[in-house]
Amino acid sequence: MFQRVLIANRGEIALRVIRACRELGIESVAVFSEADRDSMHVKLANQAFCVGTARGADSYLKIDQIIAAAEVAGVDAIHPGYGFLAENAQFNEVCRSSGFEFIGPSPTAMEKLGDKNTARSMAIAQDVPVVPGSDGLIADFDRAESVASEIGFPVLIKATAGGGGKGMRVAESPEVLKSQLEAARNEALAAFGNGGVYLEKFVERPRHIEVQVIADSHGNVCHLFERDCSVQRRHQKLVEEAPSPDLPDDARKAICDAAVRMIAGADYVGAGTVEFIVDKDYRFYFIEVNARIQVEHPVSEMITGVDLIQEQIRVAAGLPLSFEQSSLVPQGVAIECRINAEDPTKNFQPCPGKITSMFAPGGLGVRFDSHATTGYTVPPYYDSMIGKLIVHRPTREMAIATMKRALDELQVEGISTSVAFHHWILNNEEFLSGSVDTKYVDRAYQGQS
Amino acid sequence: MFQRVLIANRGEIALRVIRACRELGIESVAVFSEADRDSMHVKLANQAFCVGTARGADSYLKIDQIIAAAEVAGVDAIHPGYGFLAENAQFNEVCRSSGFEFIGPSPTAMEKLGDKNTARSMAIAQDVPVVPGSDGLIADFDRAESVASEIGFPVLIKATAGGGGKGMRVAESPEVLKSQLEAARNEALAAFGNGGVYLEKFVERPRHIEVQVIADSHGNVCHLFERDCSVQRRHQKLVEEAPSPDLPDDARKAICDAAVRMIAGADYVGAGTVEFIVDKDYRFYFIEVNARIQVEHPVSEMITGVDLIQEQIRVAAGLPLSFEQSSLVPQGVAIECRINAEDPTKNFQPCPGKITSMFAPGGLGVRFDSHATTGYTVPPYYDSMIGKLIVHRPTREMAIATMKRALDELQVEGISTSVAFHHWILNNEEFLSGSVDTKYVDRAYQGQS
Amino acid sequence: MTSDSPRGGDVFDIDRIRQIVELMEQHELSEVDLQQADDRIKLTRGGTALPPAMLTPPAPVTAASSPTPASTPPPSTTTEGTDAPGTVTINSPMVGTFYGKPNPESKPFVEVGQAITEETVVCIIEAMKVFNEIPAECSGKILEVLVKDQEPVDFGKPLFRIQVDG
Amino acid sequence: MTSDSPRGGDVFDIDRIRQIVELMEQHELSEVDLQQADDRIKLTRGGTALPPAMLTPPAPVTAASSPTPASTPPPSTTTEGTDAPGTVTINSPMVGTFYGKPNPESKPFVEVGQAITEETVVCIIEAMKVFNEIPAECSGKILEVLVKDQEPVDFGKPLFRIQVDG
Repeated sequence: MFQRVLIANRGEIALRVIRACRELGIESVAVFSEADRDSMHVKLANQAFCVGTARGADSYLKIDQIIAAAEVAGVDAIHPGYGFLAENAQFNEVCRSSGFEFIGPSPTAMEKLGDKNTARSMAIAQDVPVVPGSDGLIADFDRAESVASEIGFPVLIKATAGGGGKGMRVAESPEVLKSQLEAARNEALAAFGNGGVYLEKFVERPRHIEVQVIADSHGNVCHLFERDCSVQRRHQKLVEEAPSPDLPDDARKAICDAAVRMIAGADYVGAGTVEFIVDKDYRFYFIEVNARIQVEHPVSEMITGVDLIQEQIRVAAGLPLSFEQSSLVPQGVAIECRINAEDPTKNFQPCPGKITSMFAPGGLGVRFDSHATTGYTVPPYYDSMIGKLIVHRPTREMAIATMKRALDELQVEGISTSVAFHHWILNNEEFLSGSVDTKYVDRAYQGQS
Repeated sequence: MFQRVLIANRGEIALRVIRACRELGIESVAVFSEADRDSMHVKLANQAFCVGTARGADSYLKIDQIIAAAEVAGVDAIHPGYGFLAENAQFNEVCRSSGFEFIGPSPTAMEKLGDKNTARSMAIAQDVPVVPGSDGLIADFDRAESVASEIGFPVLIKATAGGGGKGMRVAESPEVLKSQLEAARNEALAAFGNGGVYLEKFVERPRHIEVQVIADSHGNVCHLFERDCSVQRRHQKLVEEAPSPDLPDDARKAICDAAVRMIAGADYVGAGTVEFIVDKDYRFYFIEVNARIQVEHPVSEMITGVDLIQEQIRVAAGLPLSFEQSSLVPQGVAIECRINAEDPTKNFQPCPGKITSMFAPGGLGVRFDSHATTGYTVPPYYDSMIGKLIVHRPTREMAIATMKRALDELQVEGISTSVAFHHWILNNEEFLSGSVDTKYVDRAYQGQS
Repeated sequence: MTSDSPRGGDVFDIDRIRQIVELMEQHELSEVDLQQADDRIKLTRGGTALPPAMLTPPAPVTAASSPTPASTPPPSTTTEGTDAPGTVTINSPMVGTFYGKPNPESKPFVEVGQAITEETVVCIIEAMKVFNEIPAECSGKILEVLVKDQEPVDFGKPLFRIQVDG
Repeated sequence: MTSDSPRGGDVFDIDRIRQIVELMEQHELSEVDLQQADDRIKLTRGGTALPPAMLTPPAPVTAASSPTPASTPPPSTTTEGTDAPGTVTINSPMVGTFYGKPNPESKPFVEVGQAITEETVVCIIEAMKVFNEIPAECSGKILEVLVKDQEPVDFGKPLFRIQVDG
């Protein structure tokens, strides 16, 4: 097993990895920007190195500085967390060539799955259902027209290098196809330096259901069941839960098996998430693979009892998974609310600043993963998430009741948080009935408290 | 169901009851002393009433003031928590005669079980094994001598009204019987105004194992399995866990069944704990019943998923238990460490004062129940517990690893805490092997960190 | 709290402490914390740094029915920092319901401007069906009635502001 | 990281405290916390402290090898509060290992008392097998070498204290 691991990240995920390291008896090494000098991950790590100034591009994205810190600290491996360099195949490569294990899949697997178009072909090869569409990039408008008429309108135009909704356009009818195609191309070019786009059937009222998977280097691939992440605002997840509130057992089995096939066919070692969209008839279509740990991994941990970060580290060290698929029996219902330093009544505008007073909720069934505390200043340079409030109770009804009281209990003074939104959604009929689709929040929420 | 409940307590247990009320949609009414004006239970309750000055005798023990607050607030019921008035049959009686449901057993049941001697007779009647000894009070020395020679030395002399080790003496041999008998009588008289004592066989190296029980008014009596509370210092519990680390399944079934028989035979409604001592051959002997919720109830909640405070409120309102015995399947291992404002290196001397900075641990498997936060001043007037750190993991080994890292993570500045003791015990061979008896800490711990 | 109390002898130098306090007041410092080896001077103004027990509590003027005569602080402790000198408050000695009149029809026990003696009954507080007459316990003039009739009051709640004699 | 520690002596010196308080007031400081070994002076004014992001960071003197010339604050920001005027520190522009000498046998690049120009190479920082020569980027005199040979340094770590010319 590793003796020492460097965590190339900040905030709650850096803390999360430090916790896993401590429980495994591994020393943790933090890196930080000048803006994070007093941050909790710096306090709790065994060692910490400043790698640059505040802006992410000047610190957490500085591959040379992070590798230099790894060398000076003499670590065995590097955990990238999520965001920043987590899906950067070049960083992955540099870590390994510098003699550090990268806690994640190989650069090749990362690259292949990272390209939506390649990933789609892999899915088809593994008999994993995909949204009908252009198998490959759209060369020109003629090709777009023929594909669109073949699969039928409305069609979705997506950037092959895309993510987070950028370079994505819906063409409702043939009339707007050309204009939307060009819009998507330009946006993709600007955002990713790659204007390649493809077409697919636009699924109406889709739900976002993803499957947590983890694979070791001994050929074991296990899933930790699904997460429903349909509560999104502009493609940003706000609430996640496991299991899905509305998925028949046969559909659950089919989607989890499909995810395992996808990963088993990708020569993949580590934790990953296979994302699907699911229509009202529970037909599911592969969307993409996230070749990293995700923000919402705790809900899967809660219902299975498996520590996903510890398992990531184990498999990266060449050990087999500590469990077998058959030993996993999901228990109860887990829900996560992302607590962001944002004002939901002001269009979720970020509001960094000093937390003058904070009380973390406790009690039965409550888990609060956060690096924030009284006196902590939320810097303006990074994403606005200051914590994840997770509950785990025997039933969904109980879980919702526990989440409501934990949100009431959470006191954060000095900045605004997204708590008001969470109260709204937890009292929302659509949410309670489990029928929220990924566009619902954008349709229904206008800053109500 | 109740609309509004008054909580006649303070600190973490007041918070615990408020949490249960919120999840049940019940309004909570707090009472507080002038020393607790800024306390968290006052902030989180729907209403709060100051009932007196700092000393417990002038506030939390003022029955008339608490009842007056209940009348002014118009509550339906009163939850006594633990300590203070929780086992005061007179308060119980006054609550009911004033028209408020008392959340706990009837005054009669409380009184009968509260008297060790009566409780012992009830145990014998229910075929629950008791420590061999004088069935009844010891009138004089001659009676003591005959009983002692009959059951054999060493013998334990206990006050019938006793508790917390007061009025308790061991006589190793006939020579010291007289002196120890008088010492016990005098101590009991001073402490409880009742010099009645009885004799029993002194069990060497006993382990303290207790069974959580709860009964409704529909004749249902269920147990939530056992807790091992053998880690004690001078009869004060410091660490509790469920299930017991060393108890064969047949012994577990026998002890849990005995506890249910005891409560079923006591015309009892509410939560209670039946305490036993267990010898090295897993023979168990009834000690006493605590007719209230206990500090360590969370470990039983963690392994069963049952919210004990919510169930207390349900059964007090006349509703049946929300579960059946057969539906309870214990999951994993839970451990609780009591975090006290005490300095273990200075003989656990209490150290109240201002918490200048505090960080509450989080992450997978961690529950922290505490009313303390940055800026909170621990008053010198009450017990020194500032929080309960509870972990729940699939195995005992994992639970211990998680507890260690959570203790590392818990940061309390400005006052000393018992954390150093917990690190010692969690690394202690006897503890790891599950063979700690109730005297072990007194024998082995001299303030090591 | 023991950690707040200096141990070294010359740390108790009143002159120095007075000078520091003057500095704090004059410059609105909220806290001064000086330590050297075991010596430490920590002074805090306002805020919550003082343990509640050390704050001047809104304490009851002793009343016949006071639940805690033993623990009742001297009347001087009811002087409020913001008040003009010579004014005190009469605080509730118990939890209950405040009645300003003996019965709905009659006029109040006392009214603003009225002179009172220590024996003057200023109100009734009803608790557990018992109507407790609350004597002023100080002599002077009623400046203000601080609660409404039939308002619930808790322990230490200020009821009247009094201009004391002399 | 904080380098403003009292020059030993009696931390209870009222004149010094007054000076500090006046400094705090005229400079709108919210808190001063000075400590050295067991000695400590901590003064707080009003409510909240400034967010770290707004505090002047220990920033690198621009060096050719600086990873962040764009975001490098002006040299003045490396002046340290309690230093005599005209002194600055040369801070590490990168994470790596500090070498005071070109090789183990030879003598140090610079020594205390030595005059330097902006081009003077003051040390080497080795990172990822690359030996980066660090120029002074300011002219003056070496007052102090702040790190030991072959000591690991991170970004912004003060390496030398310099008495600047003029």
